[in-house]
Amino acid sequence: MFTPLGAAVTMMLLLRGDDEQAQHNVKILTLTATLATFLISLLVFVEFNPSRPDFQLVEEAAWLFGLLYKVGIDGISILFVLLTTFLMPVTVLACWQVKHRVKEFMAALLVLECFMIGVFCSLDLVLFYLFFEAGLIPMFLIIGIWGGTEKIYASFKFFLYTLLGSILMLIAMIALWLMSGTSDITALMAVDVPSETIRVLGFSVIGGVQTMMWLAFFASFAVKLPMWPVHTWLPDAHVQAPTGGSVILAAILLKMGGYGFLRFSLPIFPIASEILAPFVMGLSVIAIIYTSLVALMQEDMKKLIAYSSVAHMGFVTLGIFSVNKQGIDGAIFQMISHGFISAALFLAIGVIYDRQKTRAIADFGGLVVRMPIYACVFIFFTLANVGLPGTSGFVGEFLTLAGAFQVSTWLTVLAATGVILSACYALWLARRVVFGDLIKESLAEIVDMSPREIVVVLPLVAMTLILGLYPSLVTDIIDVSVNHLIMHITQSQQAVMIK
Amino acid sequence: MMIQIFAFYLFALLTLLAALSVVFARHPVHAVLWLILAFLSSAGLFVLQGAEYVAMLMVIVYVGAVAVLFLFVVMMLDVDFAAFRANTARYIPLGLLMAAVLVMIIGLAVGDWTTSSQMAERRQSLTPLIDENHNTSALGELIYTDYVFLFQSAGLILLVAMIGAIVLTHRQRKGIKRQNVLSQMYRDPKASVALKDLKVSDGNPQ
Amino acid sequence: MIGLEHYLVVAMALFVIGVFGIFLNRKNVIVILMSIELMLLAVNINLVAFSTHHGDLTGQVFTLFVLTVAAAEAAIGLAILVCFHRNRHSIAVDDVSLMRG
Amino acid sequence: MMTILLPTILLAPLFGAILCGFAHRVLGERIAIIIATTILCVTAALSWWVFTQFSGETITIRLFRFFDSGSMSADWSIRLDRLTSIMLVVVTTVSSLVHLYSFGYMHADPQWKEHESYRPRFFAYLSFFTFAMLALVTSDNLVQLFVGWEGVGVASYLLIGFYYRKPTANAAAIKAFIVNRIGDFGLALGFFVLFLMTDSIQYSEIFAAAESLAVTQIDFLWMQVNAAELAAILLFIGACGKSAQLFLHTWLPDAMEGPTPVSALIHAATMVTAGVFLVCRFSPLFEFAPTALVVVTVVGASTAFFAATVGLVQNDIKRVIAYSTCSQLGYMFAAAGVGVYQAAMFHLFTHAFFKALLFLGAGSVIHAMHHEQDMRNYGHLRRKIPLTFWTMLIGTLAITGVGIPLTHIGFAGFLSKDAVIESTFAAQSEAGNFAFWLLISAALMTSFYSWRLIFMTFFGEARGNQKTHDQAHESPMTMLVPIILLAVGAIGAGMIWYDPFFGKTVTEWFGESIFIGVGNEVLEAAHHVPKAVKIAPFVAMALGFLIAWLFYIQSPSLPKRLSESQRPLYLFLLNKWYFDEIYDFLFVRPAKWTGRLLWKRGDLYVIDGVLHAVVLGLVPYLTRLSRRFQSGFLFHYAFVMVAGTILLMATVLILGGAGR
Amino acid sequence: MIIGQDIVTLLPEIVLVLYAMVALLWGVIFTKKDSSEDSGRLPLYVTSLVLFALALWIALNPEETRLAFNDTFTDDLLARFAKVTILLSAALILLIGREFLEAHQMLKFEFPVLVCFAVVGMMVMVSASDLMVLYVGVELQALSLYVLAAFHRDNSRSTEAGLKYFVLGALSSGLLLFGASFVYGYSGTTQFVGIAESLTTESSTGLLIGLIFILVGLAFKVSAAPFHMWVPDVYEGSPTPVTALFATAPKVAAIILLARLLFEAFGEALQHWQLILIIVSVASMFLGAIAAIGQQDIKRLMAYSSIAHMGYALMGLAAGTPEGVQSMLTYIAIYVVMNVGTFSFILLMKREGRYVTDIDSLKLCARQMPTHALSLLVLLFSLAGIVPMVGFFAKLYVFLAVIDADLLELALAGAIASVIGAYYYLRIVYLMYFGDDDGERLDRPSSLVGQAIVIFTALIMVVGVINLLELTEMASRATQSLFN
Repeated sequence: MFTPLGAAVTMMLLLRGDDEQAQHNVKILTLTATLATFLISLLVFVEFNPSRPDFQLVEEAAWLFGLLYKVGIDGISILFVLLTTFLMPVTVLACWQVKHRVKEFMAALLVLECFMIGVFCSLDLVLFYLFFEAGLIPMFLIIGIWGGTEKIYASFKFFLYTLLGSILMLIAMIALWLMSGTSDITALMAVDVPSETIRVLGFSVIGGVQTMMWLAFFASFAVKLPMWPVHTWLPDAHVQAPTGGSVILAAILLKMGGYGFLRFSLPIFPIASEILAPFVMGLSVIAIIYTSLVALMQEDMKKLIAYSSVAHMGFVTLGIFSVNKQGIDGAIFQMISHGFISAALFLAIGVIYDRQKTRAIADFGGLVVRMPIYACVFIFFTLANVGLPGTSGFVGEFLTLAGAFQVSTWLTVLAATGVILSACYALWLARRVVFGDLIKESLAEIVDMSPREIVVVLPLVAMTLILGLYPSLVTDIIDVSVNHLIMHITQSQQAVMIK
Repeated sequence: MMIQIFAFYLFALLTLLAALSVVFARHPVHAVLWLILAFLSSAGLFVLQGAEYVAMLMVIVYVGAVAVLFLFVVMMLDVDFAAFRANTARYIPLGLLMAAVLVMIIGLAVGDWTTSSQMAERRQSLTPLIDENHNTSALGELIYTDYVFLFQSAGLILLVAMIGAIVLTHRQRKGIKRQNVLSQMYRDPKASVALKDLKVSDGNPQ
Repeated sequence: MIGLEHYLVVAMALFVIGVFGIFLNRKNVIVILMSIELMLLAVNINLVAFSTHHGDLTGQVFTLFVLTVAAAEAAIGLAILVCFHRNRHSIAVDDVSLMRG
Repeated sequence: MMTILLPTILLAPLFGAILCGFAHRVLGERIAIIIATTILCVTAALSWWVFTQFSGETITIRLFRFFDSGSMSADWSIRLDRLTSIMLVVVTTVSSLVHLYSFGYMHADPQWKEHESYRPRFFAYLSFFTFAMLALVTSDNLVQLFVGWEGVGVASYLLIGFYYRKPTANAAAIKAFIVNRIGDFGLALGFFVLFLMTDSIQYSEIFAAAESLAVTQIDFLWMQVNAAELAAILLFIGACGKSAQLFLHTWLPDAMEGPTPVSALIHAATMVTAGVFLVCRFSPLFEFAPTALVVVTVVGASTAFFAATVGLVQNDIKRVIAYSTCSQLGYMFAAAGVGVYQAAMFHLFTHAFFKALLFLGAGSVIHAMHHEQDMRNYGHLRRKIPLTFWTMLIGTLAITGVGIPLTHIGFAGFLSKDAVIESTFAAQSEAGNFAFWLLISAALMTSFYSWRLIFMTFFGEARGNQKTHDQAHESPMTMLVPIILLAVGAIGAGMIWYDPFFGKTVTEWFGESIFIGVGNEVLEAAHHVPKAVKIAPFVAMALGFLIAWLFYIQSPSLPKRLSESQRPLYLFLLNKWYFDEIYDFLFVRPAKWTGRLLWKRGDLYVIDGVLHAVVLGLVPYLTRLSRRFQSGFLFHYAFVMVAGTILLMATVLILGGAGR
Repeated sequence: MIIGQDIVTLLPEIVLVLYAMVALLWGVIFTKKDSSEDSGRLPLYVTSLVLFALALWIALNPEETRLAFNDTFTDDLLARFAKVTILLSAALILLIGREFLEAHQMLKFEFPVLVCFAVVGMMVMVSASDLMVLYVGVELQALSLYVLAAFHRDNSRSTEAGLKYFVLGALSSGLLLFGASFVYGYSGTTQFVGIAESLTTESSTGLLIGLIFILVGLAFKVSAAPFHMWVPDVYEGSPTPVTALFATAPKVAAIILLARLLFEAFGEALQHWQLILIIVSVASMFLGAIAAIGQQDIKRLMAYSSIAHMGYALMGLAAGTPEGVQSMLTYIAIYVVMNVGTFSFILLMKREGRYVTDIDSLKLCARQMPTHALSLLVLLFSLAGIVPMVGFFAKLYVFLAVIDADLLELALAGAIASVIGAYYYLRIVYLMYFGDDDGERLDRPSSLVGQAIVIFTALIMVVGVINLLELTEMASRATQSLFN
């Protein structure tokens, strides 16, 4: 009903796209396909009933060796699906200027979209893994073929890093599957994974099997998200990826990690999550401060934004593992909002990169003189990135911090310094790029954003504002699901306590 | 009995000595000759155990075919073997070490020799009792009945060996004229000899 | 009394000598081939010894096949060697190895 | 009536901002800014109407849903009480006057090239700021407050950085934003504490729970503290950031890089007073947090003193006024700190008039002097720009607190400042006394530097570029009208509203908007302080005036000699107590240094280094090893095989098949 | 006693042998002696056809286990599964290799005949339930392959490959035989069933040592580390079609033989050989992954790749459970498909009319032949075991079995090795798609069959995800027949 349709549309297009000779047609087709997918997802959204905590619109079919092809959505996943389908047309539009192997590029985008939607919908362990990892291939190609000068290093780093993470998860998934006898995610939530302390290699592991599995899952999601200290692939990947690639990478692919935490780590391993939450939150805080400081010193715009993404994802994990309403709400909100904001920032960088073929901050300055609209957009998203109230960036950060505060004041205080630091690096970036006088010779002839570019950015502006002013739009959808999730976690934690 | 013991030690020592000589021989031709000795003496060992047919086969196949083949190739290739001896000594200690370990391990197996209690029940080919039948005929009976399939397969292996040897070494030399008897015999005069009527005056310059 | 163990020891020694020969004659392929023949011989001694000990002819049948295969192996091995020699004008496999790494 | 009016007041400036900012290409620049200004004027008029008509009953108007996350839920809504109504008036009045003023001031700005459109943007920012400020003062929950709080920060950031070509302006803008952020950091944490303890972000519920907070302990960082104290102090940190109190004050003088109307609006009259407003707004909480109040008093008084000392030696006309703002804000906090929130609000109210007046006057001077801001290049302008001179004089009289002692007649500052000083004395606490003495000395210095400003600018000889002096001219009417209006306010505001703010009707007038704890009698006591105390500010003022007269009229060479003889002190003051340098050394450089360290060492060296060591070091090493192993030698291969066999056997035999 | 039923059971093999002989005779008789033309085109096609037909025949045989020749020869579903795989891969490889053989004047009629014999050997191997049958099958196969490796007899690389293969192969069969002799000696029988019986009562060190020797011999055949040393050299030196054959059919035969031997004969000694298999498979996976990184020759790279893949297949066996065997069967079948596809691509790699195998020649071939490059990409990702290709499911299945057998560490090692291994597959992808724009390009592919097979296998890799073409079902039934 849902993914298959979206995927079918994209796939159908893929085949037709192969026959098209004119690049333009390919682009138009891709755009239509992504728009159609977006419409379909909207229809699904209409049909979706947010007041039910369970999975809806479930499709199920038997698959290989006892696996299921099972897809469906709940309040959390529908958002991510919408985010994906919303951003894809934007990305396609943003990549309008790709000249080189357009067909392949668009095909890769479409395949990627299909996988991404799959990740957010799948209700089967292995199916999830399948989509989760399959996204690597098109992304690898996108970075590798259409990337910058050091694309090879970046793409390999990206691929192998994430592969290593996810393969550990795979092992844990298999173990989990064998242990519980089901690969159905909904059924897995009811499974009580043993959590008695066991000894591994002479260390006693509190939480036992749960902890081990949790760590394996964590390896994958942490790399994907990315968390400190496994974040170093992200700056490289971002810097080298073409604009569209960066957009998808930042806006959607990173969210898979957070989604994974919500979908797997928390509900399936509640005890381990409880035990390891301080650890994750500690890492998150380190990530926030560390990467903010690092971002401060970047000389490449994309790298700076990439590091800032890592910092923002730190808030996400912080929120998720505070396991309370505000924290999780905030984390989800932060992910969604970061989807829009980082996408827009990468688009913005793409705009000037298209013109100047450089991303070094030092090569710019005073753009506002010749590009007022651009400056406006840039400043808007910079401020949104800083978490300015009224933009969506604020809500997420505020909620996560509020959630985290209930768990640990220390961490919150430290994390909140990240908010200050983010202002430092973001504004400093804006100052160096947009403000100042236009003295660089090379910029003398630079032209402002074209109507296409404006059209690309406008929806993002709109979403950022709407979500910032009316966050209930999101929180209403996830409300029931998140409550359900928290209830589930606390119940299973209590059950173990009683034992 | 004494003779048997004596013969065993004689053949065993001869075999081992010959084997060692094969390995250490200065010249490949000598090695081949030592190899023949090893084969022959081990054939003796076989005889001692009542496996006459195998022993005979050993002599015929190994000595008669394999060893000769080796000899043939050694001669044919005409390689300067003197150069081969250089700096092998370096590897002797390592080789010895490994040999020693191998001996230990196999020795472990040999030392652990036990006969399974049910051994007798599991014998597959009891039919021709050694005492009653002659070794050769007993073998023959087995080979052509129970193991006919393997026998045929072994034939196939030989066929493959033959094909292989031919494919690899047989050369169709270009430019060498061979006598093709059949084509000579079937040679059709009409095809090769053309009779032409020559006008009388043609050969004449007139 | 000459028992099974005696034969096994002989076979073992022969086998080890064969293995040893392979290392020792690291340049001369022909001797390596002969070493392999020695190993097969050791196997044959083992088989026959067991066969006699068990009073079971299967071992001897096995020996027959080993003999056959050994002959075929020798033929093919030598054929390849001849080929090799034709191409390289040497049978020293270690002098120049075209493929490594 | 109010239900329509208040949203109008709140949203009209936003509408104006959007219209002016985005539609000016369609409407034309001039029309756009006229519309924005008109809207503001109407808003101001409406605000005055609300101010006068307001009954004192708290009104809450819900607009639409805003925030919903479990128990953390709130609406966009408007809360109108006395505090709000005061702030409404202050904000919209000053804002509308500044809009008007900007017509003239921004008419031909030399920062901009021909045909560059900058005015609509400026007006849009101004209107946007007004909106944010209104949102701040009308909020009825923490989140909305925060939205307004940071919104004004952004508007301030944009306006300070308005001259984007000037690197100093950009730097100042960033500094302002970041220092504000540090304050916001405290504020946000304060909110979290309140939310954690009361499970709500609505004012009404938080205030209701304040009493129980006072008896609750909370684990915060390494310590266990009283929840009310903690929340109050954290909130106060936020207030410090916005109101440029000590340690977080450094941004305010730098913020003078912005156009002068901005300084008047944001950095004198409205935004900086948000901190004071916050403390007053949270009076129910602060009343239960005695320690926090002491902190507020001490910090406020110290700031008043500190800023006054720095103001003594500054040469930039706007910086002098900026430090004076800083100082006056300190007064307000000191008043709030001793529990007389009304006095704080009173001073806030009057200060808005005279400080805006001073700034706009200074702007007029600057405008006349072709954007020359150094007072050493002024002098003898009395005749060139008479109207400006007179209004500035009124402003100075107001700020220095001229009036007839022991009566309620005097310029605005006289009444409110005396109220503050009397309150501190009346508190009869150590902090109060400390504040009292500091404030008195600050009053002296205030008087000195204010008169110094007047003397250096309008009296003496014309210094600096003679040509500039020749061309100096009076400002256009659009600029003068606001100044005059403000001057009227500066004269009368204190006298007119003395009673409701500090006098007899004060308690009824503020109603429930300000909570006075049981046993807080300071307000009452303030009216009954000894006469000496009441006269003291006046004496200080007079003394300041005399010294200034001595220095700058009588013997103008005296200041120079003094500064040379007391060079270290002079430099110490000139460099603002070296706060910037210390911060640079303590925070900025370490941050950059750590950032670089973490990036180069942490990311590139350690994390990637380990990665590379494995991926580019270990694995290729193993690859090379395995390739070397693959020597191509036959005997070698055989050797490996046999060795492998032997090893396998040995393993199996030794481990005895311990596979499982 | 020979009875008809035995013959019937063996009929496919017999038919194949008879056909081979006929082809041989035909070749001898009808080949023009002095013509320089190669004589093998027709036999090649016919052979391929015959192999296909046999595969079909075997596949359609009724599902029952038939024993022949005193239970020394088993024709069960496992054997049939293997035989079909072997026959199909051999047939396909003949087809894709034709052009290469012709280009190098190697397409003699002996080639398909030798392939036939090798296939017969393999078929015997997978059906063997007796040490002697095992030995004979192995040797029949091995001897044919030795010759094939050296088939390009004028090429010193080819002959060197043949020589190396031969010497080491002979050594390995010597070890295997020595082991077999011990097993015979200590159990008194060469039949698997008998061995199993003797193991139920007691196990002696002699049997264990014999087993290890046999394992070593077979590990050599499946090219598992540390008995893999021949593989890279032989793969590189042999003519490419022969390499393709090496990489597929014999591996199937050897590993299925191994499975049968281990479970039918040595099922009781599980804990002994499990350890060996674990060591060997881990060593293979890591060695294959690590050593392949530095390779410049794609054939050599595929050699290491096959070592690694055999590590995974052995991992399945090491689980020691029916699921393990089942996963191994699935894995090996998928492996064969992937390799056939990859090698048919390699056989399309020509530059200026000459066959090349260096990886650098792949530079940007995505421009030259986008469809094929895409297909190869799919195949490579599949080989690397990356979702959503079928190769991933193969690995998944193996991991599943291994983890089920409580060998989590083994699965973990396999997972890590697969990440390392992914690198070199990606390197090829990188060359094809991202590389610099210098150097000469490959020619456009000429062989239709090759192209078709590349694309087809790639399609299988993608489409197979839906249900793995019922492969698991077949594997499961085959496994059941082993464990009956």
